[in-house]
Amino acid sequence: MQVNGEFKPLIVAFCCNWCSYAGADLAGNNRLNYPAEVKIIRVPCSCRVNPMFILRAFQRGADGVILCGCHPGDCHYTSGNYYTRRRMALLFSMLDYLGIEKERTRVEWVSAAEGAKFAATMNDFVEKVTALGENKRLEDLRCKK
Amino acid sequence: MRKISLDKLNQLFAEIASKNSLYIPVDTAAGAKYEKYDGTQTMSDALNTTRSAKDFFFPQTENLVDFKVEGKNIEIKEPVNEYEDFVIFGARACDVKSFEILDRVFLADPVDNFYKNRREHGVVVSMACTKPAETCFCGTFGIDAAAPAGDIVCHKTADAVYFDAKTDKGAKLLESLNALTEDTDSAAVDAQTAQTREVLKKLPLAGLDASAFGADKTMEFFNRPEWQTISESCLGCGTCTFVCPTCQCYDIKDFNTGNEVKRYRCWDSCMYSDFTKMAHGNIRNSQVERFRQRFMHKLVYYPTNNEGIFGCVGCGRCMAKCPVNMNIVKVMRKLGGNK
Amino acid sequence: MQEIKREDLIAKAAQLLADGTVDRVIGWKKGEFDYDVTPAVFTSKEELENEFVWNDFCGANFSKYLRKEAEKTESKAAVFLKPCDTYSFNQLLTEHKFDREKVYAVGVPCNGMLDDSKIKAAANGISSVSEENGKVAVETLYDGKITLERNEMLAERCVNCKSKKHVAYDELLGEDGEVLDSARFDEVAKIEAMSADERFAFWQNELSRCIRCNACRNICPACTCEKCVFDNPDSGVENKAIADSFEEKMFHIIRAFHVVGRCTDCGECSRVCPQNIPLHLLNRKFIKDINGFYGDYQAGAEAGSRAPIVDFTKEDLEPGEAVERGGENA
Amino acid sequence: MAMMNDPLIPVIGVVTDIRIDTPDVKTFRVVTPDGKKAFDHMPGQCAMLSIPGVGEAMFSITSSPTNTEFMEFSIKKCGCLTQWLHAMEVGQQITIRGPYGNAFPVDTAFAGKDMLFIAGGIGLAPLRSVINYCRHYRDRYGKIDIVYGSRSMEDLVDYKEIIDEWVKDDGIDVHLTIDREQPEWTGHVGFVPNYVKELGFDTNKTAILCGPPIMIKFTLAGLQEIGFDKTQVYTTMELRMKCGIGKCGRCNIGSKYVCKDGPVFRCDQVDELPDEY
Amino acid sequence: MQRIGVFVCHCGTNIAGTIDVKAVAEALKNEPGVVFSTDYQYMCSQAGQDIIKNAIAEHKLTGIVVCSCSPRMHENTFRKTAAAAGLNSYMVEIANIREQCSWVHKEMPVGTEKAIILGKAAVAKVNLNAPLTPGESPVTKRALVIGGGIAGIQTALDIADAGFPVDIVETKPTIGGKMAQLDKTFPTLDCAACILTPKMVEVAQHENIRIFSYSEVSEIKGFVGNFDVTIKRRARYVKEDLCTGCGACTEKCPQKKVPNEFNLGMDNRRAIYIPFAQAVPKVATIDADYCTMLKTGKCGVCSKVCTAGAIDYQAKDEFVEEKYGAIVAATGFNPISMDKFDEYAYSQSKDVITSLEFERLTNAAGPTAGKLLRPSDGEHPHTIVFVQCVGSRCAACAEKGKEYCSKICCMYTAKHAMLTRDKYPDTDVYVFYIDVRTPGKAFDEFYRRAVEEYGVHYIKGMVGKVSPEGNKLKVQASDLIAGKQLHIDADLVVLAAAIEPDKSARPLATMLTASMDTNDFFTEAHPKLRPVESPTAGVFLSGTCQGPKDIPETVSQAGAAASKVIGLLAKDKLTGNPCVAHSDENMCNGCSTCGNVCPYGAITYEDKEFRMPDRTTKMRRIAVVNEAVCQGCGCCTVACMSGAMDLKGFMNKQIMAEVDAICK
Repeated sequence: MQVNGEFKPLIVAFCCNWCSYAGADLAGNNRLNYPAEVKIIRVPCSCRVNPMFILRAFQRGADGVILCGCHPGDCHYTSGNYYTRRRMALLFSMLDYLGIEKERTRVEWVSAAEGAKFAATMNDFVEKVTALGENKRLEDLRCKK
Repeated sequence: MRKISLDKLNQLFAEIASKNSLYIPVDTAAGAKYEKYDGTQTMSDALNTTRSAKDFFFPQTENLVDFKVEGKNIEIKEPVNEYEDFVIFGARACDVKSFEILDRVFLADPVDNFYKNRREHGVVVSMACTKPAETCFCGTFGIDAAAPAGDIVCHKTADAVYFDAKTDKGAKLLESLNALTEDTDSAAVDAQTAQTREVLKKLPLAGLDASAFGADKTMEFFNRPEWQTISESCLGCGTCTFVCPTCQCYDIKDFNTGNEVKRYRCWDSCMYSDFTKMAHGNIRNSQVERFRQRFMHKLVYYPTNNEGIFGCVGCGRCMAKCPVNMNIVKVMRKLGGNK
Repeated sequence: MQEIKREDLIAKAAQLLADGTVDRVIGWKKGEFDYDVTPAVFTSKEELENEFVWNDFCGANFSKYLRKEAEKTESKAAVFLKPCDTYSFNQLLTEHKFDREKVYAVGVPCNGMLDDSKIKAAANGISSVSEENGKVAVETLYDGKITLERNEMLAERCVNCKSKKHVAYDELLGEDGEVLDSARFDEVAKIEAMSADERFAFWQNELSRCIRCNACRNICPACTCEKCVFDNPDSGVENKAIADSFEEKMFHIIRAFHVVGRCTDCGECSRVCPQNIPLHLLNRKFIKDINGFYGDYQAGAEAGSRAPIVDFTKEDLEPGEAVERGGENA
Repeated sequence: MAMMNDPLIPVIGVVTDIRIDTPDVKTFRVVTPDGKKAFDHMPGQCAMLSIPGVGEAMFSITSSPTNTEFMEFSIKKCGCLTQWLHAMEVGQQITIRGPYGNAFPVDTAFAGKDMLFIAGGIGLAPLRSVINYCRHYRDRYGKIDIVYGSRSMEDLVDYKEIIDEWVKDDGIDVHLTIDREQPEWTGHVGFVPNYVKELGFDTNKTAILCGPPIMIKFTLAGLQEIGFDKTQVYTTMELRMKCGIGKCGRCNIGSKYVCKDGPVFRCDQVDELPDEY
Repeated sequence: MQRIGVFVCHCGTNIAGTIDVKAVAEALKNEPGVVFSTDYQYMCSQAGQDIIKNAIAEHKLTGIVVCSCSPRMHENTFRKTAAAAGLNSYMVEIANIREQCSWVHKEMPVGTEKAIILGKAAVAKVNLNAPLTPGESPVTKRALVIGGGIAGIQTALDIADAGFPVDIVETKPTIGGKMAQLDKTFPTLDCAACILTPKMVEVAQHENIRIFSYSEVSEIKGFVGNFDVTIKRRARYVKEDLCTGCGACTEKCPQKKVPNEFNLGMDNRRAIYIPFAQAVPKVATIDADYCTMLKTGKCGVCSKVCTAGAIDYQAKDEFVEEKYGAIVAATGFNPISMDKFDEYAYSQSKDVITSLEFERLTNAAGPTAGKLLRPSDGEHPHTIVFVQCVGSRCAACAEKGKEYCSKICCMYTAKHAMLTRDKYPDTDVYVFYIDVRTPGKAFDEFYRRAVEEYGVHYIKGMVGKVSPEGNKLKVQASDLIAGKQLHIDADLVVLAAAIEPDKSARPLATMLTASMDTNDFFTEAHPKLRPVESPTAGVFLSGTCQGPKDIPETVSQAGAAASKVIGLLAKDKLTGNPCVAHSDENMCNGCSTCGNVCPYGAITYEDKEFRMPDRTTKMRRIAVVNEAVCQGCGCCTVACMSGAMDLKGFMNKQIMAEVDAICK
């Protein structure tokens, strides 16, 4: 999205309820800033994130999609994030294979105690996506404003 | 009749393209396809394009209308379509015939204006066939591949292309190209036509006979037990319908972009399991019923409603593209007594 | 040239019908042209003798027919399986897609199948195709007889045949072969080696041809859903036509993702695509990645095996690393 | 620049009144935003209603053409769109296009005839238009009999209009029935096909039949039993209509297109169609 | 179509300070389904909740969106509010506009815009919400306490006193934990054993408590109210029910050279042993690693001297399976290893010891019978240097030590220094510290006494190096206040080693599916409001497994955990989480992929007969979810390619609606 001639990326962050969403809350508790372009969607576990959601976000105008889950081994559901890790490794590799910028997707493990990491991750991700510019390769022209 | 030497053909394309959008068949890795002429392409010699030419008038998807919904209110935003004049160059006899078949559907009352507008803005320049393929059987439906219909009919020989305008629209276009073409007699064309007709007679499917089918034979064919066995191999994909020049089933769907609702029309296939699924159930639940519908439509229902004209033009695309090689020829052989 | 002769297959089928082992046989039926072969069900010796065909064009995978037949009655159906077909067979068993008791599987050795589109590209107006001294002889309407190299006319999946070994059967005709060390990932590696822009351009060009006819899906042995998400208005991702180039990507990415770890690389998707989109290169990318990331895995090699996508280790690589590695894994 | 003005492009309708008929049937009154009737129609014709983003569906127009102020649609909740329609409130805009299909031959074949209307459940919706048309032009028709049945008293559509108006009209006999006994019900109990046979009408009537397929099947058989000929019986098949203009490829039964040749068929015509309905 | 009410909370200025709440309420008014929208100071207050309740009644709302703080904070509050007004609790969605908006963004326009979008996403979701009813499951009225230290003991006693049976699983042969090893306790200086052992005895005698000592938990299945736990009882080769604890065997055992872990290896014990005199259960244990009989088959002395016939060389590990309604983790702590702190010469000199070793050296039951003697030569040390924060607060050297403060070291070092000076006034005591932290009742007074009354030399600064030279330890340190380097010849150096969670905690956390922080301390459900509960339902935290704490804190947390357990066990039935997976049988193709990924084994398959549209029937294999076992992670929903499997409350469509709303 262009705001006053400046590109502001739209970032969808899927956060697992137990670690990363809490980590994001902690970033808030600690008043750690990160860009407002990041919008969080709460999911019970990172393994709830269907590749279709990620593509859907790009279709609807997202410029970057990030999944945050508990650190491997810490999954509230024991093993959900392990599956996430495999699924996303394969999916992201495929997107890269299709020539879609790999910087637009990311998986990051953020615990409930890592408010600072959450904020830092988001700052970094937004910065990287901003540098890439608008998502052109997975856009749906019908959804353009 | 006008002619142009083959080496000047691209000049002619450039001339047409300077005023109208010009589409010519171009060779690609996936077979020939129509491309908008941009001065770089050369015309394909392939017999036919992989996809049919129906897209020009009945595209796979088209936006019908947009709605803006706000609270309880709806705003209708009709698309303001600027239809540009365009020229299709090199359509074969079968595809040109398919336009007539589609016309009888879309231009029948109530007229489909999307189709009508495109039809009015398009000039069809057809190309006579010289080397029909083994899968061709247009003759079965009374189509002469050597002498197609069209606004302008072309014949391509070893060194020249001959033009014969058949309609006012065609004449107007041909006249605008007078500077590039020269007047000629029809001798070369006649010779080619005669030669092609000889080839057509020898095609493997030349003897395929459709006379067993036709108008008012619904009850004769509908309950034939053979439908069960021949439909057995059908996978229920839509390949045949999508490459078919005369299939015109469509669906109307809404797409909510988040800001507005786009209502679009897209191709649908009577081979799909949920094609006839509506709120109150599905009337064609099994593949055999759907399979029967497609072929009955082409061979019986359409002729019934259209003075005996068949809904198939024998282009052979379905023969080439069916994943399991099931096609209308096999149906006609099985049910129509063709051996 | 196939080692086993048509007569041998007919004899086997007739015997199975005669001794009551089965009451129908799934096989190939001849059509209008030599290359025109359709899967069909045969129930008598006469039918077999009149219409059964076994030649270089019997590429079709019988998975869909096998499932349909196995559901029909309590009696058994026989099916002929080429080595590659047996992988699909096992994979279907893994997913409980048919009752093994209802199928009698006859393994047939295969020397590779020809791609009729390659022959059509080389010969105009084909009146017959036959085998002559290991070459493909084509009689044409316009250019007389043309002789083509068999190797050059082989279907892509047969050029890169992964196995001549049958991994499942009740009975095997002829000699069994070996799992081959094929170069099937070379093409994937070639694409991986391109720049991101080139890759995008490549796939944009390929996928933009898609007409969403569903041939790839409907032939795919792994596509076994009761209702595909793309057909289901309630799924939220229903996608009937390519109304935007996004949708073709969505469809093919998700379709490939849904068969991750289940795709046996049978190549049917590419074979049936009316637009010649190399869809197998999507599936093979996933297979190559699985092999590189998690160790070699061949879907269907063993019935009941657990695919890497539904498994994990605590030391798996991170998605970020996976992307960085890209094509580097062997 | 051309506005398309295509038959597939709807106009806006405003829902000005919603009546709850039964637990799963509501009747919606629809006018254009400037308060007029969206278009004229004849009894038996249908209109395509839609909520953008949800979908389109075909409904028979319940109100009589003689009502020049508005149209009414009695709609049973059964799918996604109807669920949305049922959730509407007054003032909601929808889209509407039509009219589609042929109509009952009210001015030709029906003229001067004794009429027998037989409906089951929501099947009354298409007939209400004809019934009220006949009531409006009462002198053009002979005696009118209406047999209407439903699962229960609560499931009788338009019960109020039936009781307050139809029953009181001269020359109209209304025969109501419900499937199962109910304490507060004093009328007939039993299924429509049996009731029709019990009532045993004169065979000089023209019958119009509308309801669930199973009811139509048995009632038609019943009518034939008491001496009716299929040429005297009409029915409507609007459930088969999809695009409304006979082009999308779904509505055909053999070579007949319900959108164009129907939805109203005489039962002997139906016999000529292949068994695909 | 829903009728949605939107309630935007100001949270005082927490939200309203950065977000134009009125604008948010106004903007959301026009969203599909929204029929009412308002804002209020504190939505979670009684008055705020009343606004919601009234609006539900007045506007016949079918769903509500509260734009407020994190759902982790008040989702439950508002669910209860909705329920009180007759609305299904799961028709409530929270837009987190505080933690994830107003607190992280500074500018009003930016925050407001984002808050509106978050609100729209919540509205989009509620539009697709369906009322959910939690399933019910019975509660097994028995608790399991893992760890038998003071935390576990206190929790077990409190639960048992309330009338519920409790099992304690302790890996050591005796309960008592670290506290049993301590000498005196700060700041009151009462003797640890004197206050602990009566509790241990009480545990042993309590009719509601069973002790599984020398045991560990090997498997945990199930869920809150219905855990199935397998306990491995390691073979101790002594029959617990026969052993009288007379100790004859431990005196006669010929294998005398076994390092005594109770005294941290500073002396030896026998191969058959009772850890200490007051051990509970007071039962001998044979250390299989050292027992000659078990290793070579030759000896059998203990068996001969045991008049009770309790020795059983044939004993094997046993597995006990038991059902529990609640599980309390009380796995405790250990001092970290000093391996990485070689600058203090811990590995080079026996006279460099940890504080816990110092505890044993001063304890009457310790290796020196309570006399403070140097481990190297048994001489009385005259100069003792205490080094604080060894491995604690190690932000710069995270790989060596811990970032956190171990909390107890300041106080026990003060205690050690004070007691040394009290008993041995001729000893010079130096304490090197970074800060002295004494925030507890009577803590600072205690520390001041050490400095002022007992003349302990407190020096702000760190010890750089300790080098053994002859029988002295050369201590190089800096005095930050005086700004000079110090060189002290010490006889004994005591390191206040950081504490870390016991190594058994991590595998336990995995079995419990309880989350941990990066330091392996268990994470609490909420750091402030639910400090004794794990986020995993039915799992509670007691003592230092949750974070460093001293004895009084541990005991109070232990009691708190017990009261939570009692609250749980007092219920006859539990209402489950209704946000569970559900398979649409019409879509399911029975491929078994979902079952492969389910961490709880909640998915089974069955053959079911379906009516086909053409009136035939067909048997099809379909997945069935056990809703009581499903925990709602949603892993199966992604594994399912046909989209048959969906997660209630987080349906595919709902999440996509949120995506759409955000990307709009």
